[in-house]
Amino acid sequence: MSGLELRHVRKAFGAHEVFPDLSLEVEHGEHVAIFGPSGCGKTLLLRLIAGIYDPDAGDILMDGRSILDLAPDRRGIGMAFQNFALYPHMSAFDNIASPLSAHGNSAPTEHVREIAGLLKIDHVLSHAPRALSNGQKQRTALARALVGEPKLLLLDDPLRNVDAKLRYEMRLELPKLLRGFDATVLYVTQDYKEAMALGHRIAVMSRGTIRQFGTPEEIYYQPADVEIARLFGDPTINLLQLQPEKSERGVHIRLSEVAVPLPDGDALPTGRECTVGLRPEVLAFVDADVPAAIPVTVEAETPLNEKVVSLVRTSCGHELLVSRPAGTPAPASGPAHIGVDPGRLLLFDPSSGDRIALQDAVSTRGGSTT
Amino acid sequence: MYEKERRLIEAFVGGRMSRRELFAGLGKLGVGAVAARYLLNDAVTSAMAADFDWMKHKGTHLKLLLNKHPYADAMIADIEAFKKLTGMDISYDIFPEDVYFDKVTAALSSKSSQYDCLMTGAYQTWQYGPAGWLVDLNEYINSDNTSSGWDKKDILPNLLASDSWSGKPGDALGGEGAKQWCLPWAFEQYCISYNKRIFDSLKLTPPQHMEDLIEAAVKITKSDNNAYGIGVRGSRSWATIHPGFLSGYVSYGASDFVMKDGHLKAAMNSPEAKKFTELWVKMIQEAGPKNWATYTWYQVGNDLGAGASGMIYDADILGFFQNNGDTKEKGNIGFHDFIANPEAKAPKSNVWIWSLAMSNFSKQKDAAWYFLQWATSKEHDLFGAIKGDMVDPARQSVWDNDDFKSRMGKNKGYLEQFEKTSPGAKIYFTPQPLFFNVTTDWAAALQRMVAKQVPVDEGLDQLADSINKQMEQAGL
Amino acid sequence: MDHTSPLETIFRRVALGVILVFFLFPIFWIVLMSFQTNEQILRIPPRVFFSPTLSNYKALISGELITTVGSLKLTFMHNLWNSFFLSTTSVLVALVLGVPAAYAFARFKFRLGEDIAFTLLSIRFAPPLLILLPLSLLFNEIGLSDTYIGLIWVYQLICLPLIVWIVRGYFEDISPDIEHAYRIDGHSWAQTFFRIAVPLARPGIAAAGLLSFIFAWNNFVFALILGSADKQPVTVGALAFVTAAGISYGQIAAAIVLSILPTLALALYAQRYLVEGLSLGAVKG
Amino acid sequence: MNRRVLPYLLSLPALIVCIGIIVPFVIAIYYSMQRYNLALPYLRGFIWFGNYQSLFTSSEFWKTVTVSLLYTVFTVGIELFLGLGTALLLRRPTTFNNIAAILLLLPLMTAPAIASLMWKLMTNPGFGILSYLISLVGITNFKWASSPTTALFTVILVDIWVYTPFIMVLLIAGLRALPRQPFEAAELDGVPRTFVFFRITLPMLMPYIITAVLFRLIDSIQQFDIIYAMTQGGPGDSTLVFQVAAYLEFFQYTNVGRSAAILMVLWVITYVLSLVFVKNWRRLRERAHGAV
Repeated sequence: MSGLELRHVRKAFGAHEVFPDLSLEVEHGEHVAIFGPSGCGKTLLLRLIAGIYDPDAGDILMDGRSILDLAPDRRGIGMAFQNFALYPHMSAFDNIASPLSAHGNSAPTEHVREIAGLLKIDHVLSHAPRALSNGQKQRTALARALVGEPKLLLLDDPLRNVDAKLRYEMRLELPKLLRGFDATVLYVTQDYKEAMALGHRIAVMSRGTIRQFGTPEEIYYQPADVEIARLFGDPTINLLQLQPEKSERGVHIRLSEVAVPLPDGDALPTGRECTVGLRPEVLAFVDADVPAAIPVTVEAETPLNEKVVSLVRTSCGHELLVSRPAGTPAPASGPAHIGVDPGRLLLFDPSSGDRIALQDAVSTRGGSTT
Repeated sequence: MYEKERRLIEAFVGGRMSRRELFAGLGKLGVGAVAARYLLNDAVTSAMAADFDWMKHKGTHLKLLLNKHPYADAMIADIEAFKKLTGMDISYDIFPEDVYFDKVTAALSSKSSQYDCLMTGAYQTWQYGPAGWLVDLNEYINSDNTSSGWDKKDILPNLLASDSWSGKPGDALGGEGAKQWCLPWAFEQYCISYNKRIFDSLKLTPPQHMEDLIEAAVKITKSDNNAYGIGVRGSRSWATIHPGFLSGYVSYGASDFVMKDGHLKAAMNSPEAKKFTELWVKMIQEAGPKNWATYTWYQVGNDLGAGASGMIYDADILGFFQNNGDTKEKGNIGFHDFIANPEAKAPKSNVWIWSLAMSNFSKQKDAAWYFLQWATSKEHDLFGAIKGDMVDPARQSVWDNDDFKSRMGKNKGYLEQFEKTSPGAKIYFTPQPLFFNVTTDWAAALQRMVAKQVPVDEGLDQLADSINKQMEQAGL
Repeated sequence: MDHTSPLETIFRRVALGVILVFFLFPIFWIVLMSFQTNEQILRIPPRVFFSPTLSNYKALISGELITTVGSLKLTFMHNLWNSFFLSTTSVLVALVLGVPAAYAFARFKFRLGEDIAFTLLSIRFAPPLLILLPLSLLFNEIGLSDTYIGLIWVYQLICLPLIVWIVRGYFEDISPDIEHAYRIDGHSWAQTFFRIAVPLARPGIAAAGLLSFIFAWNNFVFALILGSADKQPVTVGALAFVTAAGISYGQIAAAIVLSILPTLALALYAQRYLVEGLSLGAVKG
Repeated sequence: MNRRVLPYLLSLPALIVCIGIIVPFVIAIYYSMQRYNLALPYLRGFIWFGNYQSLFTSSEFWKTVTVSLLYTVFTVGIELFLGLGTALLLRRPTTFNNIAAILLLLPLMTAPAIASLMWKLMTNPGFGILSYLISLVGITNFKWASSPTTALFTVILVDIWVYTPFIMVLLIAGLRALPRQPFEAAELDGVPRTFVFFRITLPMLMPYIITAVLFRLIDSIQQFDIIYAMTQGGPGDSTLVFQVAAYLEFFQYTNVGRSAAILMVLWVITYVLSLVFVKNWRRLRERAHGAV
């Protein structure tokens, strides 16, 4: 039985329709990251689930039962808000204890201390929210969401308003912490790394619809469309407008006049342009004598911690980013050659942006990760 | 009670003996002052009860609507006597003078049966009467329900007439078919109250007429007495018109309205009216209070009492209170009658009469009439005049009373001015329901003239026009 | 905010000084007058130095005014009590009715909501004179004339719009997420309203409550027209010192001072809620 | 509780209480269409808009409209300026400022009906302290409420004295309730203070300003206590505002119909002014919060 299910949810504010028809099914105990640009309706989705808003149509179910007729306080949900939403007139302790006291737990002290210990805020429990640092506020908000051991935990971009260092720490810490709770988790974020790190599955939202719902690997290697491909990955994917050509050996594209063969696909578009996606790590510097080596000119090079990114230009003028692990040798400038792994090449329909499935791309390469 | 004492007290109650004589007589008989007073009250009550069934409405509860005023205070001080005489219970609501008539209008216009009797002035009855809020007291005066001791003829006839009107605009007060809307209780008339200290220092005598008055007032203003010459009211209200102003106005032979073809026409722009108004405006401009346009009775009074003005042309009782209260000029105030027009022979004074009326919404009118009888009786008027501050009582018998005379005699010239003014003291306004519209506009016009926004001549023409228009609109 | 130049500091202090003098000098003068006899007050020119007397206060508090004529009864303390009772109960009723309504207008967009809010405001500008005559007729009919209940009802004209509109603004300034969080924690709507919304809007409720108390206190026309003498507030009572025998400025001054005291006490008490405004500044979304 | 029903449940009690007051209001509208002078009962009759027609054709009435509007514009304008200035001076919650704010409420606590008696005394040319003080600087013939040229000024002065604290207290509360982040950011960025005031403080404070001004506007155009006690509408008709005119019509002239008509005109003016303000208030609120 699924932990949470949204069935054909529709929600509009006046003439503005945020969700035309939204469905989502989350397994019990699963951690799902809701990822999407700001304004796509992620937060509203959580609020519909929490009962802050009612959908105009459709149904929301938890453990197979509709929760629409339950008031927010009866849904058994924990939620952490992006702006923390701490009660300014109560101490951190009372903030955290709020869900416990609401359910008539008369001696919440131990429980609060325990969770505060887990989140390393046990020393500031007596402080008022305004006396807490942003990180402490965020942990307090998280503690408050967790303390009632809810069946469903909604985290609305909880790391958005904290500084980079803390965000990095929490990104490592949070999955471990959540594993200790037997809750279905919906985690809203705008940061693809957070989504990849925290979600068993990722739901990618865009303009009120879920564009793709899958494991982080699926999202990365088989993005549903060009937009998702662009959102995941750093540096971003290289996108080229090319016209696949057909020859007796199959279909190929040309980079610097060198033919790069494409795997067989269902209806490979020939004779018209399409968008070719090449992740920087799919490209690699090779010696000139390697077959199908593509001659390029190295324009610039940027070291990025564990990897180095080079900007190269093909002879027909396309600019490409090439990434390699730091410490591997490569020409810093001037002429060079790169090679492409055709199996990891992505092809998108230029008008709809949808990915054009290439034959066996995943089955042949599946399992390999970054 | 012993025969001798009884006879003494009866003589007093019958008005044949003064209070002082009575007490002296009782003292000779070995009756102490306190006991004498007790005996007296008892005797007065029983004397009143002698020929009339005062107890007829025993147990009834009456409620009065009263204005915070020394006259009302005097009545309240005597209210136990009424309770004892009639066996009725009585309670009262007192409201400050500033808002009193608002309360009356509100209470009566909502047809509230809360109040049985109320204090009023004659002008107000010109609205209340036609509105159907008051009872015509003639029905009661001439009935069996009136004690023979309630001597109608003893009430100053001018006042009794001033409180009665037929309800037809322009009909003479107290004339044919007049209804007695209320009964005079105590009143005030208008004379010159002056500061003897200032007058002596400038070797002035009380002024004889308007021009004389202006001359004296200017002299005082220019002297180094830190005082201006003449205090009169000036606020934008009927209160500015009815005291000194109207008294002088009528002395010059002017009137507020004339009857033309069965309609009332404003006469504020008649030659006599213009002549007097010119003088009045000049008087204020040259020797009046600087803040004249905000002045009402209490500022006029204050200034006299504090020595800030040399004299006032206003109510005699206003001067009296300043002469007898906690004021700087206590005892320094003198009184003099005033004939504004040098060609006139006797003073004329408009009057303000505090009167008592019966609400038409009262549910116990017969009992209420008992109260009115008692409150306007000789006995109560005398009590108020001697023991309280009911200083201008409405009954001749009180003015003839020696105790009262000796009390008032301590105020220089008070009794003399009363005697001279009283015969010509009555309401000089033409009764009509737009009285307050007319007098308020009149006051506003005076304010404009004094501020030199408009010449007197023109201002009065405008005023008459505007009033004629209003009368027409109201269908009068 | 702290980087003020010395010149500006001087300017600020002078400006504040002028303002304080303008607003407080008349009060100071009234307080002085309340310790003077009428004769002392009415001097030319006015003087600051005098031998103070407590007679005005004695007369007001004991309810007896000793004059040359005799002793007069004053009902001032009863008027003071009426003012206190009418203002307090009216404000409490207005809070009970107005705060939930203000919350509804702030939090919910509902059909006719703005119209209802504006209707509540519009009763504030129905001129009292306009409705007093029909109202007194109506009150006679339904037995509410000359009752405290009737007066408290009419006083809602003054208090209710003020409370609804001021408190509404404060509710709107509270981040709705704080309330949502509390609901999700498992609290009912009512618990959220009383434990989150109301405490957070407290500065606004205190300000609105205080102001409507003052306006109710300063009113006189309602009680004057609709109540008998024993229900009159201090505003009517103080006019009793204006009589045909003159005006007692000293007693009026003392009456003003006495009538200010309860309101001042309330303001001092409410002050700690008023300043909460800043400390909760971070709440605003 | 149902989200749809709840707001009605919350606001209806307040509305019901008010409806009890609206009934007499409707009766009053009916009165305004009658020839209805209590003292002339036999002339009573329904005359449609006769009272209004007579008002609109009378120059005195237009003078009343002008004086009322002048009074309103000057009192509210000056009070807003002074109230905002004072609120800015007392913005920081120091003990001194808090005490000063409470003391500055004192004028509001003195009932205008009585305080005006004191103002009359204080402006008396003989005993008045204010007249005395200005005479020290050489102004000896100032007539305050007694001269047509200065009467309006004087009543406006008293109104300012009484009601500026109302605006002040609402704006102090408003200023202290503003979020601090924008100011901190501006300070860090070294934005000039005048810029901060006009571009941050004032816009954020606007909803509070509108509320305060709205209530002052309603009260000011309906002012009665101060003016009646000080001048009764005089000298001449230089301070004859709506409420004083209507009061005289009702209580002195017992002309219920005309009084009701004057007040209805006042009501309509107030209604329109308030509507404009409330519309703006909503707009500014929404701008300050970002529409949902």
